[in-house]
Amino acid sequence: MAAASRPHELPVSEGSMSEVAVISTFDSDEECAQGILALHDARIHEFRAFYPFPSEKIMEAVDHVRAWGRSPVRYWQLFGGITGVLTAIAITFGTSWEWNLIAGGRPIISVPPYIIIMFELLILIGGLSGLTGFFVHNRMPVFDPLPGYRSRFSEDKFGLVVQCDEGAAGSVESVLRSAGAEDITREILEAATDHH
Amino acid sequence: MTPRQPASLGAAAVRPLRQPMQVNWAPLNRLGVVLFAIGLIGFVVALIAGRSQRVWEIWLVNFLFFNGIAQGGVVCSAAFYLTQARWAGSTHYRMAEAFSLYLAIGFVLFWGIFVGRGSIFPWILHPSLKQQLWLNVPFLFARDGIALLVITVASLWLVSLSRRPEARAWASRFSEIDMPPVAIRRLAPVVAILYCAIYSLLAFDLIMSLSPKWHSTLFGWWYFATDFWSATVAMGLIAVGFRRVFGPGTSASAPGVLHDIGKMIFAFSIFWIYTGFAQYLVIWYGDLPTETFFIVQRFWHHPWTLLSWSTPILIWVIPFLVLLGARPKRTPGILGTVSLLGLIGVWFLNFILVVPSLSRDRLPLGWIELTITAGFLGIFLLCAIPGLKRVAAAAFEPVSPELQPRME
Amino acid sequence: MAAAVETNLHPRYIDVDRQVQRAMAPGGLTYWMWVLFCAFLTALGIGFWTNQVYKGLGVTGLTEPTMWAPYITNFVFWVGIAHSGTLISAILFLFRVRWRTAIYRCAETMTVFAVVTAGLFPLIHLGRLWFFYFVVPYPNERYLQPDFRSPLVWDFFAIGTYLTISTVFLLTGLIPDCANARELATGWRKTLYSIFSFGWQGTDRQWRNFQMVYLLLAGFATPLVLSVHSVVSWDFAMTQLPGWHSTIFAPYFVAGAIFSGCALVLTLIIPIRKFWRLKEMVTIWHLDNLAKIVLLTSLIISYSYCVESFMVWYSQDPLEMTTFHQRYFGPQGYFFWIMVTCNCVIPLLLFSPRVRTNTVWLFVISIFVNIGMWLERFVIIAGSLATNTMPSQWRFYTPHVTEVVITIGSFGWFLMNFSLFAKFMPIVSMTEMKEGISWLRQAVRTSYPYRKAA
Amino acid sequence: MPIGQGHSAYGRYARNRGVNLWSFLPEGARSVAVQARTTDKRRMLVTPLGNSDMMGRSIIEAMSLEELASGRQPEIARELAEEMPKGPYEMYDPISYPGHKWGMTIDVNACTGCSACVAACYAENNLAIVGRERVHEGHIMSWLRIESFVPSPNEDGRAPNLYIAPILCQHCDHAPCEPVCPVFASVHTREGLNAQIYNRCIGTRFCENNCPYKVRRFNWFAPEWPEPMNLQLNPDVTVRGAGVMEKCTFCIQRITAAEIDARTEERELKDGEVITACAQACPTRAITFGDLNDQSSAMVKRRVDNRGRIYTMLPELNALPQITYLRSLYRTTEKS
Repeated sequence: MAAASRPHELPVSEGSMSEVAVISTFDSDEECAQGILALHDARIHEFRAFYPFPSEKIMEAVDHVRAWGRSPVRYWQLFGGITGVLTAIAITFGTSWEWNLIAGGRPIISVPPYIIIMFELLILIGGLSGLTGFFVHNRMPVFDPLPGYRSRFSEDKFGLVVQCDEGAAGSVESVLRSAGAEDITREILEAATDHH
Repeated sequence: MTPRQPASLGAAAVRPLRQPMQVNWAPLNRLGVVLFAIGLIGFVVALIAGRSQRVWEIWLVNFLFFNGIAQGGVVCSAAFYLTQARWAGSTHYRMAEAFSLYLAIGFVLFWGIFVGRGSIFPWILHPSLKQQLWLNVPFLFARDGIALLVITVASLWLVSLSRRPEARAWASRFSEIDMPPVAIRRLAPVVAILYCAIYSLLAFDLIMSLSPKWHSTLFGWWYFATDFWSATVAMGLIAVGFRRVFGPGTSASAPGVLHDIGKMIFAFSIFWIYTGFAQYLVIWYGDLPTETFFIVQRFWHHPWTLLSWSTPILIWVIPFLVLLGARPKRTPGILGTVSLLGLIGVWFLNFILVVPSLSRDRLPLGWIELTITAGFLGIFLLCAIPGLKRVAAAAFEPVSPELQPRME
Repeated sequence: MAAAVETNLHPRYIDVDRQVQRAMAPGGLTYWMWVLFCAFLTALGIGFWTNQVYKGLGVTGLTEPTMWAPYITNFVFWVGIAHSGTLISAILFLFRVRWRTAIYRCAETMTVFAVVTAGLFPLIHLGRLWFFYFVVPYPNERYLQPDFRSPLVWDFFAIGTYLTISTVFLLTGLIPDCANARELATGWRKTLYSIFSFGWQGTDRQWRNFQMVYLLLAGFATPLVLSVHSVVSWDFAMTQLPGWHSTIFAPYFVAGAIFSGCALVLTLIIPIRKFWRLKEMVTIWHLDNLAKIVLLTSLIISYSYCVESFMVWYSQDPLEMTTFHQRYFGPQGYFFWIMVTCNCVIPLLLFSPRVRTNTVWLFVISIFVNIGMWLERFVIIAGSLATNTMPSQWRFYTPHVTEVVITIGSFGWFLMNFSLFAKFMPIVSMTEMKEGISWLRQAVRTSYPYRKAA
Repeated sequence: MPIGQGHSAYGRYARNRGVNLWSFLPEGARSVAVQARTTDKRRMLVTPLGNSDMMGRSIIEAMSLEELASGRQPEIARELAEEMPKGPYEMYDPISYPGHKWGMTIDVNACTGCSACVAACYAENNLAIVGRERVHEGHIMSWLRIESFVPSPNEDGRAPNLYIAPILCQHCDHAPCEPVCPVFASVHTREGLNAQIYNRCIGTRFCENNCPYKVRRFNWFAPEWPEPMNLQLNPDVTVRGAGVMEKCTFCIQRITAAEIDARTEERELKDGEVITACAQACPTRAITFGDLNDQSSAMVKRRVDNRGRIYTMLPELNALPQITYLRSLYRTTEKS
């Protein structure tokens, strides 16, 4: 097709035609990564990759293509950890002050033992907060499967799904096919779904 | 996709600025000689002035400090072999072994302690009836001398094996199941085990016995962990130094290598504070006078407070806070500063462990201490130059294309 | 073995699924008999516990100075078991060690259920179980707060945190695997895996966040492992009791924990890989590496025994000297020598590569290690308490039937939970195995030529 | 062989308990020849005490009159002093007790081992009586015990025949039992008492593990007082349930009662107004109880007057006991 030779002019997600998902299946992560780079070269950004294991090749390609930076989950964990330490300081120092009980001649505020509580709450609240961040950023639990998901993408196949107008689908398909997709299908989407 | 660079080199495998043969080692050489001369003069003058206690206590401090770095480095290398670490080809082995030549000198310097024993060990002047079976001059120097000799020989042997071509070839291949050469595979665990045993022994004999009443079972472990950490910090300094000389393009100074060394510094600094805190907490809680006095004197009594508190700050607080992120670990200025402060921290630590046991109420830190320390530093630098030359050579060896994180 | 026939040096991803699925196939009669047997032991333990709560702790053999003997020994033992799981899954993950992939799920599962088991023992040993929540810090009308200086409160925080984080870590790792299993399963199992996969589909965004949270959890779990067993050891080291008060306890207990934990991983994984035919996944290379960790930690605890004894002799502290003399040569001294044999001598066999790659040897050694490590805690806890600072109050502990049954019951409880989980959840991580399976096959074939059948 | 024990009266629970050897002796006899033979009857010989060797520890100390006269310390005290570090060693700042601070002085030399204090303590504090089998199990509930140690052979001729002293909770300032309690059940009061709060106790038994003097007692079962023994319980003292740790309180009920009296009468508490049950029962007045902050109290005076003899048990542990013992005395010329 001519579109393949002039990738810069591909119209993506424009016009009022019905949206489709172009679903391509790859046999290996290598090919899938190539597909992602090919899509990037074709200035197609509205894609989603599915893969059954955390393949470094695909991740590198994704990192190269998307300006996502590092996952924001780490900030959740960081602030959770800080919250944990502050909570621990509050409860240990606070209750000691309040109750003011002498035990074994130790100071009322005995810092060395309290460090342990601080550490444990740092880990506990930090870890749970990181998990929360993970769920929030992944919008999990997911009840409606994303368009284009195939069950084999959780088993042994790698998928690249591009959402585009029906008119552009042909050119997308050719890009994917030239990258080595073994199987390409289309799925017509009823309504525009959110792209997160 | 472009061919992948070795992961440890990161994206910055740029052309080196200079080649190793272009490096001029003369200034370092000269610095070493000058420092040594200063130390020698200070040593002689102080002995003539009759300050033998101050001379020998600082001698002990420096012996422990510099031997710790050199020995810790060799053990680092052994640990790399045991874990089959190949993140910088064979370069990180050369960096860890850079100071190994000093071990031979250190063995000689150890006998200085024998010469000055009378002004160091309190149990010579006031023998304890109960402990004299262990704390007596012939037995102590015999066992420590033999132990030091054994570990020095074993370490130098390991280093010579490690510098052989087959070890270098192994290091620049990449397959996790592939084992290092068989001689190294046998010797590396021996060196590691000897290190743990012998450096615990030295910590008990040369530090703990200065306060014969005090004892802490974790002390030996903590002490050899400190020495190991000081070696990682020294590796950090080498990497940063090579970065200044050669730029980021070599396998001794690439950002990825800095990052990995930074991780080691970070991780073992946490281990250091963990073992330190484990002792502090147990002693704090146990409230037994024979244990607490050692800590109370150092942490809560003039004139030791400042020095004592500065050690955990230099060895743990600063490395932990600064090297928490990935970026500072890859920034030579930051990593270098942290490493330098860390080395100073370890020196303070040795000082604070040794000296308050001997002079309880006064802080001896004057010209005697400075000159003798300078002398030791001079010897150490002179011994380091051949090792550093090897690092420079290794840094420019071509890295095998197989050195990739994944074999296909 | 059938597995040897199927050996394929260039496996497809689906081969991994098939093998793990085979392990997850509905259990046969033997399996259910085993689970029932474990359930029976558990029920027995619960019965004796009920009796103890009803009548009072006097039904046990605990006496005046040996206030903590078997229950706290079990507690420390199970917490120790729990440590290797996080070591293998988190620490080795941070070090990018590849042999973790095939065994980390098993180790993590073991961790979670071992912590669950361990957590029971502080409750079992309480005098007034019904007031256990007094240790929990929360605002209450009784005007009570726990004392944060007490090692038992640290325990509460440490064990609570460890249970939470290790469960979270296990479940997080299970998410992509459950998605995988979801697509393979039918019926109620599909529902089960759908729930635990939280709708995971493996998109690039999901994986990116997954990698980050997994890395961070591993980073948090690593110091947590050190802290938890340190805190457990400080239950003892904080006291003034000779034989307990020792600064080396924290790292020494951590090493001991990893030692016994890795040994129990061996004990569990060797039958599993045999009966559920997972030898293609859990290869001899994995066992070899586990055995090396067992050896390393054995050397560390031998070092600790030596330093402890040396320091007692060096300090010439009369109280310590007496306690250690009793520990070695007292009426229950044989426990100590059995312990030394199991923990320090027998593991030395692992220096031989032949032993390390022989599953029978490994299995037997791992059993000895577990016996030794249980005895180690018993020797430290019961022995030191019996030979305390007041000679007039010395009394050695002898077990009564209650503790024995509850101890056996705890093994039943642990094995029952573990066996059920291992049957219904992927016991080998499918997603992570897919990544390196062909590399693994080839590498093991070339490196262990003399053990073809592995 | 202990003599003078056993009951023939005092109701159905006491009657025929134990044997008084005196009853076998002819009137006025000071010694009698006996013949021992086996009866094939088996009976458990039960003692609450374990090892009778003091192992050179500073538990019950004795000194010779010569040492006292010359102002020297006995060997064990000198050894312990030698072991103490020369410099500062206190990890914690001292805590001030501005009001009363209760303490005790026990003169070991005056103690005859008659156990009147033990009996008084049982009666005053509602201690459970557990019986021979459970004493054998190690479940004895006495808060106060008379310890007796046989001198080691190497001290032959230079020490008394037997070391005897009452041992009870030492109410340590640095009480090792207190910080290990997770629920503040073992806690120090502002009057320097090592208090045990039964309602808070959940029975972890950690306190007893860390008690160097092993004076804490655990309720292994719920104590029972069969009718009509329940009527003799002291109404001022709680009866403890199963799973609770208990120990000497320095008769806190008496302290509180005296303090309330003093407050209602708007006056200061006088020395001697509070007296513990054990001190009250002691026929030789070996035990003196009083306020350490009151320099004129009999208890403090007794320490000051006998300052050459004072010691505290196991001082190397730095638990700072508030009970000070006065060493037993012996003559070196006397051969045992």
